[in-house]
Formats: sequence, C-alpha cells, structure tokens
Amino acid sequence: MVTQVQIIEWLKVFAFVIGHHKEELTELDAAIGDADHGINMDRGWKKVSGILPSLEGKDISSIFKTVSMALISSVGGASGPLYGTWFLRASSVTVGKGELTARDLSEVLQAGLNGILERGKAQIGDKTMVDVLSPAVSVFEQAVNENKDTVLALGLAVTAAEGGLKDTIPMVAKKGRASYLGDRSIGHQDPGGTSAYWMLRSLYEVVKGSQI
Amino acid sequence: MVTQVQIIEWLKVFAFVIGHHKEELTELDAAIGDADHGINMDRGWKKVSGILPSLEGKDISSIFKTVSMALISSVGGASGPLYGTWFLRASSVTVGKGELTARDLSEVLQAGLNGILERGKAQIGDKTMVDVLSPAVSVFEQAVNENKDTVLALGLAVTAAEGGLKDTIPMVAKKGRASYLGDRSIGHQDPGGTSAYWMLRSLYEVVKGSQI
Amino acid sequence: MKKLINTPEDFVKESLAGMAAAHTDLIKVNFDPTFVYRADAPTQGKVAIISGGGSGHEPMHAGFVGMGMLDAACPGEVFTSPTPDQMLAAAQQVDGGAGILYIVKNYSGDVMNFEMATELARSEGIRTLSIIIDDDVAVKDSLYTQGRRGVGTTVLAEKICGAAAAQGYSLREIANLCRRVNLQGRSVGVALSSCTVPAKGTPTFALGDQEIELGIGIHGEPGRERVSLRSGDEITEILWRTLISDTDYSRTVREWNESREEWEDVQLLNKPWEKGDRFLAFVNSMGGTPISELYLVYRKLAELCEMEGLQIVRNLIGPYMTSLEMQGCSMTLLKLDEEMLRLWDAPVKTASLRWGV
Amino acid sequence: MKKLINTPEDFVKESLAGMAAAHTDLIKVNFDPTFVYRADAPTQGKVAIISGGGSGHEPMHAGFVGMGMLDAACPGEVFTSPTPDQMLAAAQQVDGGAGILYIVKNYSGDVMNFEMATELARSEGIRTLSIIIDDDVAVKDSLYTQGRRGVGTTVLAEKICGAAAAQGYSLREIANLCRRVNLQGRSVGVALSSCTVPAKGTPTFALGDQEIELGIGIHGEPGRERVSLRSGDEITEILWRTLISDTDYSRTVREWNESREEWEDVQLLNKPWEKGDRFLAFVNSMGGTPISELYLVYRKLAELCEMEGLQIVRNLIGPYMTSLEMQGCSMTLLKLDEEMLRLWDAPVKTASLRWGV
Ligand SMILES: Nc1ncnc2c1ncn2[C@@H]1O[C@H](COP(=O)(O)OP(=O)(O)O)[C@@H](O)[C@H]1O
Ligand SMILES: Nc1ncnc2c1ncn2[C@@H]1O[C@H](COP(=O)(O)OP(=O)(O)O)[C@@H](O)[C@H]1O
Ligand SMILES: [Mg+2]
Ligand SMILES: [Mg+2]
Ligand SMILES: [Mg+2]
Ligand SMILES: [Mg+2]
Repeated sequence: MVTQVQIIEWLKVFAFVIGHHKEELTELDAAIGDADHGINMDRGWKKVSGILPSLEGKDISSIFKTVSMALISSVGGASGPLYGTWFLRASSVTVGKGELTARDLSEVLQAGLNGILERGKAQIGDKTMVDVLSPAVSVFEQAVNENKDTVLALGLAVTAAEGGLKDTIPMVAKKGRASYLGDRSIGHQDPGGTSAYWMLRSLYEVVKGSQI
Repeated sequence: MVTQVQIIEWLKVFAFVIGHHKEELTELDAAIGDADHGINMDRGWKKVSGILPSLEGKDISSIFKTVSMALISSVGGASGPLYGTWFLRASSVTVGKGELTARDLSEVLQAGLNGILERGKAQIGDKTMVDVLSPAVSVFEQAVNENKDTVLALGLAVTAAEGGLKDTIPMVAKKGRASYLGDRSIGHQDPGGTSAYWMLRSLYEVVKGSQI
Repeated sequence: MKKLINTPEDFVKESLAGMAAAHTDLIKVNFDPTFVYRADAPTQGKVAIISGGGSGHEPMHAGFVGMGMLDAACPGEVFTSPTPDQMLAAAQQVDGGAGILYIVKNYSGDVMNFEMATELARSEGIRTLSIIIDDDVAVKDSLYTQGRRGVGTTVLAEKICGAAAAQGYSLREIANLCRRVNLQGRSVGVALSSCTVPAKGTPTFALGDQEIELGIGIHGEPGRERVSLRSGDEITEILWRTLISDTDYSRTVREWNESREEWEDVQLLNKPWEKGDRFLAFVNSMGGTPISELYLVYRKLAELCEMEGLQIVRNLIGPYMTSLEMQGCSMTLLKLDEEMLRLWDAPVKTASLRWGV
Repeated sequence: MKKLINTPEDFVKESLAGMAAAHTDLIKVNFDPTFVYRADAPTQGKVAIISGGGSGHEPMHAGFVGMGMLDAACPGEVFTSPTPDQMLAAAQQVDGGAGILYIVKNYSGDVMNFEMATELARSEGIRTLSIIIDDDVAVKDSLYTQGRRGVGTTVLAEKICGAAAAQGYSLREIANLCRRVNLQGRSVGVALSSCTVPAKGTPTFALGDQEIELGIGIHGEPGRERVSLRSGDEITEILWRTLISDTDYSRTVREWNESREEWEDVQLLNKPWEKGDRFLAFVNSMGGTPISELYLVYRKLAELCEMEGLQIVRNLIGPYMTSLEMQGCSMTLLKLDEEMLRLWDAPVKTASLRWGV
C-alpha cells in the first residue's frame, strides 16, 4: 500500500533530489544536449514544492493532476510535456483512490510510460527516459504478478531502472536534442533518463522508509 | 642645391622607410590612437611610389602637387590631409623651379608647416607632428640665415626634429585621437611625429648621400 | 559571462518588458503565462498566426508580432521551449474566430509542447492547426534523429503566412501554404564562436582559435563538421553547396487531422530546385556577426547562384534569428512561387521587419 | 581573428559590393573613389545629404542611403576616415543643383578630410556646407582635446535632415536644422568587449573578464572609466546619469561662411534639457550585443526617464552604429521639437531604416 501521505512525501523528496542534482543533470545535458535539463526540472519541481502544502488531504488523482499541470506550465523543453503527460496519465488511472495497492501502482507506472511513448514517439534504445522507465515498469509488473510486496517490487524496479540508465551510456541518441550528435552521443548517460531514475528511486526510498 | 632628381630620390627613400617602419608606426598609434598610422601612411606612399616613375623630368612643383593629390586620396585619417596639405603648400612655393636653394627649401618647410597648422589647428605642445616639424623649420631657417650649406642645415634640422620627437613623449595629447586619452597619453611617442621625423631624415640622407 | 542583464532568471521577462515599452503602438506583453501579442488583437474573421520557441533568438519571434506577420509569440526561457499554457493563453487572446495556426520549429520540446497546446486549444473550441518547420539541411537523417531542425525558413514562413492571413486566407489554406514554404526552404549555419546561456554562465561549446563549426544549430547543437577557419568566400561556398546538393529529404511529421479529430502521421518530401528557379536569399547573423560580414557573404552567394542559374529575386540580410551573441551566420534559400513572392512583398509592420507601411 | 572576410584589404569593397548587389533598387556603389549613392540620384532641385566616415560601423552610413535619408555615403577603410576625392566624387554624382550638406563626425581625420572636400566641391561650383556632429558626452573637455566625438546623434541627424531635404528645405535651413539636432543630442557608450580591426588582426584594447569600459568611443577610444562588471540596470543608470547631468557644453567648430567665402570659427553651446521635454531615445548595439539586451537596457532607461519627467516619445533600438563585433551599447537622448518629430516620422526607405513606405 502506498498512502496519499506517502505520495505527497515522495513528491517532496523528488523535488528535493532534483534540486540537489540540478547541476549534475545540467552537466549531463551539456554533454549531449543543451545544458538545461537540471534547470528545467528544478524550475518545475520548485513550483510543485510550492503547491504541495495545498494538496494535503486531496485524493491521489487530484494530486497527480495538479502536479501535471504545474510541470506542463513550468518545465518547458522536452521534459516538460513528458513528465507532465506521465502525471496526467497517472491521474487518469487513480481517480477516486486514497491509497494505491501494488497493482494500482503498476497501472500508474504503465499508464505514465504509455503517455510518454505516445507523446514522444521514442522507442527503446533511443537513449531517452523510456530506456529507464520501460524496464522498471516490466520488472515491477512481473514482481506484482509474483505477489511480491510493494517495497520489494519497487526495489527491483529501481534496480532495473538503474540498469536501464547505465545502458543508455553506449547508446546512440535518436530522439531529442542529443540525436543531432549521432555517434558523438555514445559514452554519455541520458539526462532525462537520469531524472526518471531519481523519480523511481525517490518513490522507493519514501515507501521503504515509512515501513521501517 | 637640391635637384629635381634628388627630390624624386627622397620621395622614393621616404616611401621605402615608411614601408620599413609600417609596423612600428602602427604600434605607436596602437598605444595612443587607433593603430593605423603605419597602415595609412604605407597605403599612401605605396601609391606615391607607383606614380614616381611617371614624374621623372617634371618640375618640382608638379611633383609635389601630384604627390599631394596621391596622399590626399589614399592616406585617409588625420595624416592624409596633413601630409597632403604639406605637399600642396610645398608645390605652391616651388612653381617653375627645377632645383631648390637652401633658401627655397626653407620656404618649402615653412609653407608646409603653415599648411599643417591651418588644417589641423594644433599648437606646439599638443603632441602632434607639429612638435617635430616646427623646431626643424626654425633651426633650418636660422642655419640658412647663417649661410650654412643645405646638408649641414638639414642635419641640424633633423637633430632638432629628433629632439622634438623625443619631447612628444612626456606631452599630453590635445589633438587627434590621442587627445581622448588625456593623461594616459603621457609616456608615448607621437606616431605622426615619428613619420614626420622620417620624412626630414630621409631628405637629409638623400641630399647628403648624393654629395659624397 | 558579460551581458547587459540583471539576473539570468529575470532576463527574458525584463527584455520583453523593454520591448513592449518600446513598441506600445504595435504590441503588448502578458506575463504568467508569458506571451507577446498584437496591440490590436483579435482581428475578427482573420486567421491568427502564433509562433514561439526558446528565447535567445531575438528578434525572432516577438519582433515579428504585428500587422502582416504574427498575431502572438510565445517566448520560453533562453533556448528552452515555451509551455502549452502560454500557447493556449496566446490563442485565446488573439483568436478572431477564423482559427489559429501554430508555426512550430522542429525541436522535440517545441513540438511536444505545441502538440499539447493544439489539443488544449481545440478542446476549448478554438480551431487550431500546427505546421512544423524543419529546414536545417545540416541534419542528414530523419529516421535516426529528431529530424531536421527548424531554422531560417521559420522567419520567412511567418512573414508569408502572416500576409496570407491579412489577406483573408482560410486556416486550411494558410496551413497548406506554410507547409509548402517549409518544403521549398533549406538552411544551414556556421559558428565562428560559441554563445553563453545566462543561466549556465559558461559557453555552450568550445571552439579553437582556428576552428569553425559547419552546420551549427541555433542552440549550439553540433554541426556536420568542425573545420579550420577559412575565407569568407570559401565558407559561403561550402554553405551554399550544402544547400543546393540537398535533395529528396523525406520525413514523417505529425499534423492534426480535422475530420478524424486526431493526430496523423504525414509523409513529406522536399521540393527539388531547378535552374531558372527564383529564390529569396536570407543571410542571417547568429547575433555577434556584424552586417558588414553578412554583405560579404551575400556577395559571394549571389555570384554562386548566378553561375548556377538560380535567380535571387529577393533577399533578407541581418540579425533576424540569432543565438544570443554567437558569431557566425546562417544561409537560407527559399524557392519562391508567384503567390509566395506576392505575399513576401505585402506590407508588414513589426518591431523588426517593416515595409510597405 | 575570426571573421567572415577574405583579406583585410578587400573587406570594405567586398562588403559594399554585396550590399549593392542586395539593394539594387535602392543604391549603387562606385569604386575608385569609393562611395555609395541613391540609385535614382540626383534629384533635381533637392538638397543632397552626404555623410561618411571610417568603415566598421555598419549599417552606418551606407545602410542609410535612400529615400528620405542620405543621398550618398563615403566609407573609408575600417576605422579610417574616407578621403576628399571620395567626398567630392559623391557630391558630383548626387548634386541636384540645390547644394550639398556634408554631415561630419568630429574626429580629426574626418573633419580635415571633409573640410578639404568642402573646399574642393565649392571650387568646382557645387554649393556645399558641412556640419559637425559632436555628441559624445564621455569626452568632458573641448579645450584640451579634439572635442567630443560624433556618435549616435549622427544617425538621427541623418534621418531628420534627409526628411527635410525630401520636403524641399533649402541648404541653409537644413544646415541650421542639423546643427540644432546636434546641440540637442547627447550620447554615451559602454564596451563589454573589444573589437578587432581586420588589418591589425588583434583586439584594439584589452578588457579583463570582469571589466567594462564606460564612455568607450566607436573606434575603441578609451572612455571615462574602467569599472567592474555590474548589472544591466546599473550600467543603464550610469549611462543615463552621464547624459542628464551634462550641461552647458561649449566648443568652437569650423563652419564655412558663405558670404566671406572662407572658414569661420563658430562658438556653439549645447541646449539644456528640462522636465517635460520630449525625447527620442536611441539604444544602439556596438555590434556584438544582441537586441534582447538592448531591450533590457531600454526598459530601465524608460523607467528612469519617466521618474525624471523626461518624456520618451520615439525610440530606435538596434545595431545602427556599430564598432565591428564589439559587445556593448550606446545610449543617445535627443530632445525633440515639433519640427524634428515631424521629420523623424516622415517616410524613409533605406537598406537599414525603413518606415512609411
Ligand atoms: N521524444 C522523446 N521521448 C522521450 N524522451 C525524450 C524525448 N525527447 C527528449 N527526451 C528526454 O528529454 C531529456 C531532455 O530534457 P530537457 O533537457 O529538459 O529538454 P530539452 O531537450 O528540450 O532541452 C532527454 O535526456 C531525454 O531523456
Ligand atoms: N590636428 C592635428 N594637427 C596636427 N597633427 C595631427 C592632428 N591630428 C592628428 N595629427 C597627427 O596625426 C597622427 C595620427 O595619424 P593617423 O593615425 O594616420 O590618423 P588617425 O588619427 O585619423 O587614425 C597623430 O600622431 C598626429 O601626429
Ligand atoms: Mg535540454
Ligand atoms: Mg590612427
Ligand atoms: Mg532545452
Ligand atoms: Mg584612423
């Protein structure tokens, strides 16, 4: 079970982590993009942070919807509509929910990924956040199917995400600004994938932490 | 006596000297002006060089007139009209002459200087070519009054010019681009004064050389 | 970093505020969300043309808002796409009932944000279409990349479509016209220096003292080749050859299908050029290169086109689509047909492009 | 040195050739001697306005040749005054029988060359006058220097006098108008970087990473003070204060006395400004500074003027009088009277300034 309180805690932690890794994300984007991914994300998540207090007590779907709108209207770049779409879809599949079962969470992750795929038309191997989210979603779903509990499933998903993130390093980018580099994008880790990894990792840490 | 042939030889030598000192003149101008005095002068004197062969056999006044026009139309900057005026006035006082006595030469130097003073309105001590030409003109005139011969008088004039040139170093510029520097122009030798010194020195070397 | 700015965060807003203060007769600016729009908008019954993109390319786009060109422009942060809420608010502000055309440069961020805006505007009952500009021939492949970037042709498309809107063309006609302009325009750029994004504070890329980057993108995206510095004529000839040797560029873009009310993938193929064709030549400064050098480039470009039998019948030379203070230029050739030529010549009155009025 | 040029020697000519090729409807260029002139010159019965100066300040002056502004421009080598033969040939080309006004910036070279040209043109029977522009308040003294340099007000005087000529003003009227414009205009500039003269190949001066030069001249002449880098608003305020705190500037200039047929020294005194006065504000890029930063400067400038009760009723913002690729800007305030305002608004059609037509 992931509670509404944990969801808000997760968003808070993720916003903090983004602020903390702002320079690092921007440096990654400097290598193969336009050196703004950390700045973009931080702008959006600072905005989310400001809104969070007003969301206490709201249902999970409304929280996701509000976060989505905040991101869409403040992140900009490629990651704005992508993260915005992720939360918009997460909102659609959580209508009326006050807490999320492992299966609910699996649906959230799947819907979010699908949104990103539709919006960005990236495929696996294109060196984007899809390469991080996609393995995590599969692993999480399988773990849930095997009746593993949420924390364990999330742990496995984060490990898969981390693997996916490392896998972006040798890839040639085919979407986003990095794609203009061609082979020169090889050897660099995808910035959007990195932030996506932190999104999952933050969720895991929050859900795990509250259980202890 | 300075012959028509010596006049042409002088112009040739001065053109060569300017080419040779082009960088140096430009460097002097870089310090307190706009780094083009050598370039300007060289452009003009290259043009004069090209015309000189067609002037063999012409009377001295026509030679000066032609040189003046060439300088006026090619040097540009402040030095173009100044040197152009010098030769224009030199032309006016040599009409019909095939050679110049010491007294004729004194008149040439005086007329040239007057032209520069009228055109540029500089006064002695303003850190311009006037500070080089003016003492040379006085010394030359006095030497002629004392019946010294042309070579000796020119030698004294060149020495006076050199003194005048060194005197420009501690001066504060009050005319031309260097004047914008105010006190910061102190410590630098005036570029236009430097080329003016070379003009007199070239004349001296030519007149002396041909006598030996 | 040396710039006439206060803080990186306030740069875009303060610059826009100054622009609005300078051109009160032409434009107004809205903040939160940020967009610049015609002071006299909406024009009832006229299709409204809206463009937008990251800031740092001024005067594009806000400098092109006014009579006969854009109805609104949505500036993002420097080199960062604007967001759908800006685009939607701009559409609501300038909608004159005849529909909105979004002119979008082909960057993943711009495309996705404008797609969301198109969906949002349509869901609010504003008939909205969007056309993608992707004219940067420096990008060879479309299959394995985001596709070609939108560069110089954008300015020309904005002018031509703006004139069409002023003359009462319908939304569909203007969308078709805009697509046609894009398929007949080709651009390529060169950088002599990098530029510094205020928020970053250090140059986007490093170029050696004797290096230039051919095929540079307007955000400093790496180009085709980094070569040693050479003469203006040689650089001009390289850029020009890149343009004229480019043929048959094909790609799939997403356009809104109004009958099916959903996005559809459209396959588009560049129009070929032939001897005798007439062109608009656009020599653009990347920001830090003065117009004297652009004219030197134009001189060689005109000579080359003449030799090749390509007729330059119009030109535009100056800093219109810049990359902050980057030194370098871009070259655009747009093959003109009768209609495009007529619309190019039509009056325009904006802060940065004006004639006939 | 990285520039889009071939050789330093050919730069000016090749750039002008490109300019002429780009604007065949507006201008023609003559070489040996070099000058740019209106394609339709001479206009019989109209006073012709001619300006000129060193190159490297483009679009000034050649970009201002055309209807309602200059009849001809005489470009020298980069940062070097043109020569009297150019000015005379230009006068002969555009003389429409009503006389010629030379608009001259106050640099020793320009002044002396234009004086010679005035004498030459008059001796050829062309009625010619010249007016000196000396508006750069960065130069404090006139007694101990060449006097103030001619900067931003030059562009404004060219526009206003060009309009007067188009409206049939006499030579004497235009000369008086030009002098009046000069006495009501004040300018000051700031450099964030140096520039490189092609023939020299290295920067004209050195500025530290955190230094700016206040009161810079358009050829990189040293300014009033070298200070540490500060915010755009602070720089704007410093420049503005320099302008408004300047009063009673007096100097002697040489003008041609037509009755006595010789040069005469004229004593001139700047016109004071007062609360409630109306101004044209001109924020100009030194070449390498993009328009976005100019707008940021304008924003603060407008705010300051408003506070001080100085009304900005017109503005001009962009790269009009540059110093090659130098980064920085200049600020000009010109106090307008009714007549100047009307003439400013009159139609103009040149390569780089155009409205109303
Ligand atoms: N079409 C796409 N599909 C999925 N992810 C994408 C796509 N385009 C870009 N991205 C992701 O966005 C990240 C870059 O985001 P950001 O730097 O914020 O935007 P921008 O590229 O517009 O500057 C990339 O690292 C990549 O992970
Ligand atoms: N008003 C003047 N009277 C006399 N000499 C002058 C005057 N103005 C400048 N000069 C001389 O001209 C020289 C500079 O010449 P140059 O560099 O060729 O022209 P510019 O200053 O226009 O670049 C100065 O060093 C000075 O000797
Ligand atoms: Mg980025
Ligand atoms: Mg000089
Ligand atoms: Mg970006
Ligand atoms: Mg000079």
